[in-house]
Amino acid sequence: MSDVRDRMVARAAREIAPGMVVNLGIGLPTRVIDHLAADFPVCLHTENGLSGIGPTLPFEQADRNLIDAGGAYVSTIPGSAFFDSAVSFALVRSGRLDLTMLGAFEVAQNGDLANWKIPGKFSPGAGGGIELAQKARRVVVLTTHLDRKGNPKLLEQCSLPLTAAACVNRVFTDMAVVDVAQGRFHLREIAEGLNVADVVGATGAGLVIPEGDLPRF
Amino acid sequence: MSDVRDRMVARAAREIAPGMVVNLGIGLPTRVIDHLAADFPVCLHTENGLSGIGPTLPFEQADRNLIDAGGAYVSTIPGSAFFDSAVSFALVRSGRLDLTMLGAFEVAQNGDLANWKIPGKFSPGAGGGIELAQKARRVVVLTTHLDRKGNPKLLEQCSLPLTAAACVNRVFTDMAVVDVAQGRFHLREIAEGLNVADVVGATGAGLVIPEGDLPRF
Amino acid sequence: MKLADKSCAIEDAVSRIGAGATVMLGGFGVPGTPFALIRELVRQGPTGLTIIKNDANEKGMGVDHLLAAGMVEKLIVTHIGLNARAMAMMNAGEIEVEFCAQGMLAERVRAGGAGLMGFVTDIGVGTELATGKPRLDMGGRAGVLETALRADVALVHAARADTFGNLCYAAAARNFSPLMAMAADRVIAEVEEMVKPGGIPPEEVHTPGPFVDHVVPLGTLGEEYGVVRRA
Amino acid sequence: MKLADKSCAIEDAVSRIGAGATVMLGGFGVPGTPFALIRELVRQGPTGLTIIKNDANEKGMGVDHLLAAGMVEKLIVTHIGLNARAMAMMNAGEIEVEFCAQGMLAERVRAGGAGLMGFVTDIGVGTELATGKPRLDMGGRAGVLETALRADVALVHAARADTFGNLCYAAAARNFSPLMAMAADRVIAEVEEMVKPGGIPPEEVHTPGPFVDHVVPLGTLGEEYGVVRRA
Repeated sequence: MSDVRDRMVARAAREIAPGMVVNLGIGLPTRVIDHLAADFPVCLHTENGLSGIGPTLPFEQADRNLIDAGGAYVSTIPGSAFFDSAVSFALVRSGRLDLTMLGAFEVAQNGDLANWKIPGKFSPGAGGGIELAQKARRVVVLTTHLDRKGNPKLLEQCSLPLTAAACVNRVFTDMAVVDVAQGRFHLREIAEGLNVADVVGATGAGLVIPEGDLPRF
Repeated sequence: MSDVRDRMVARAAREIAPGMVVNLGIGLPTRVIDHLAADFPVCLHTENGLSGIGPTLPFEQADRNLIDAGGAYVSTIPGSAFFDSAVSFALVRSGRLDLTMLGAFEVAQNGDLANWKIPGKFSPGAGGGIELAQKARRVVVLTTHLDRKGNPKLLEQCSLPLTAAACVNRVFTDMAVVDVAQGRFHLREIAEGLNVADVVGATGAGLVIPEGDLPRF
Repeated sequence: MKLADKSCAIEDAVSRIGAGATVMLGGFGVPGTPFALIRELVRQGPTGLTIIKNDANEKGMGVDHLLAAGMVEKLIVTHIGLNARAMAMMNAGEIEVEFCAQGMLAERVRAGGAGLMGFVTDIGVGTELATGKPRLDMGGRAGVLETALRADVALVHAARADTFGNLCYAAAARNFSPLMAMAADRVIAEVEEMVKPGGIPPEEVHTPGPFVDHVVPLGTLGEEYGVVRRA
Repeated sequence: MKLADKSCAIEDAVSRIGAGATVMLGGFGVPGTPFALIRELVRQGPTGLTIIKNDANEKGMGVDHLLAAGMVEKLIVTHIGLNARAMAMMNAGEIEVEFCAQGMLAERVRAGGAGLMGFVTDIGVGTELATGKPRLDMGGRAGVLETALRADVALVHAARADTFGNLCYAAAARNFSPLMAMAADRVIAEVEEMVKPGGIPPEEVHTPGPFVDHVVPLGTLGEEYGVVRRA
């Protein structure tokens, strides 16, 4: 992982307050786990039926029955619990999930999220993402600021089918930390080595820029 | 218990086929358990969350956490399972309960059952009886043929609020075994010492009488 | 990563329950009724409560103390026949009572705990139990719409818990508790035996810790928890 | 009283599945997928099946064998991205695929297992997932009506069972299995370890025996059950 992506993931990890119940989506979000200290109180949840995820295991040490929703072999910690898929999503929908971190194809300035379907190209099904995005108390997105073709992912409006409407609270990218509030993107922090103009130029929607120096990550 | 009631309960016990899952309601139905042999394969269910009820226990041997839905202290047998109230009624409503035996205030010739409420006199709530009556694959009633005032309980129509409509398949009384089919009561068996006219006179609806001798119990 | 410690003194846990609160109580008769939490609730005395429970216990036990103290405005229950005070207060119009079929109460609480708005069932169709409920037919079958129930606080009794709030219930004391422990904004568990995280095998947990807010260790159990000797 | 013995040979159990049947399959990826029952189903070969499962497994595993054998008419799933054959057959119109949000699939199966007709949820409202579903607002909140799912047969994999059909699942292999084991007219469990009744403590049962029709003991587990080594 590039240095700036690692800093972005480390910065995202600081989003987690002690005692939270957190679901980390497949991809970049899962890397957040590497930045959580052994004595930090947090309960990681996975949709396939586990609270209290422990460190990922190499194949040699893996338990064939112990995976996360992304198929990675994980472990338990003291106090873990297994449950069925109905209980797992009951937890998500009833407000017990304090925070989820998700990937994104597109995020709109009103908080709309698209991350599951590209009509005609990619439609493998939504899995558990819909309910995570719609029902976690706080939804943050971890993504590159630009897609592989260099187009902005932060947009005035999503062009792809929505995962959930008006759900995203904050976006962590390899360029910036951006909040979603009152229908606008608000720049909060910038990656080391970039300036505001770089972020503005890479963002496909208006960006509210606060006065004064911005924190760096 | 009078001799004839004991014979009625013993007769009702023969209604249980090997391998059935059965719920025995409070009162007379619970006594059926005394007529089931130790090696007879049957799984007794109670609404408060147990499959595989074992014999009732005296207070001295009771487990404070192990009661049936009527509050009696019961025991487990090898293969018993505990579950929550939602699972318990999932079992009832989804067709896994082969048979329930219930008490009755009134049974109508179309199978309507009233056994939970006497407006203005007795309305403590329906508990689990509604779903047992409506959803068990087979519903049989155990009751005295006449109420305490000597009035028939088997009627053309129920006068009391229904527990469930058109649900009763068979009625065991201290006078007879009566089937409910095609909107009529059908006399099947008679208690020892009675004749057909006794049963007809104690029944508040027409009774289809088969030709020939009737079995006795 | 480790898991948070949610152990809490009974006074502090119960102090979160204000006047007018909706409170779910686990238990079916004696097994599972959180008698100690109820006694503390009576001591603190918030009024105007809506109580959701299978039953109203018996005289001198559990819910009966709340009724005697005049703290209850409404009961949502399946059966109150064993509590003469509850029956009398209902008949005198001193409390409101909403009766549910038992499995419907379980499902309404579970629906609340599962973040659903309601469900469609044929239970009660054709009887007075369906009166006043929106009729909703599906696939040619007659049904009614039942609404989800949630509460401000759920009080449950567990046989065993770890400090993170993973709960195990004994025998038939489970009943409504796992459902209620999903369906309240704040969940308080009183616990006979407290263990450290790891003390309960993860496959044997009945209520996962993330649903639980406060875990209150019990000392010696009071008389109410014991076997009831009836005539 | 004793409890019935439901142990059964795999050929006999699976022979109950006819052409055109709706079949639920437990499992989320590898854990919980009943690979042996699926192989026997492929051997017996009924066609026109509707398969309800979280996913379509991966190439050469589980559901993929059913697809390769041309036995599947429709999939009801949450995600098939790991099975290129399923994606290709869907895109070519060779199978019909109905996608559900994962928790919605769980709830639809559970509703079927709980004898409910459907439920009301706000999940998907405001997105294309709500398209075509009846809109149903409750208490001023926008919702949609989701229908219950049931199957002719459910196939599940359990770590341990007794001969009466009480089941325990290992770790994350539980997932959809307890829900599906309530939602089918016939439930068949393949089992790693068979014990006598009494071999599983009654508080530790995950699926109670009354829901299960046939218990099939497994011999040595095939390769499919093992750890998958990905790049």
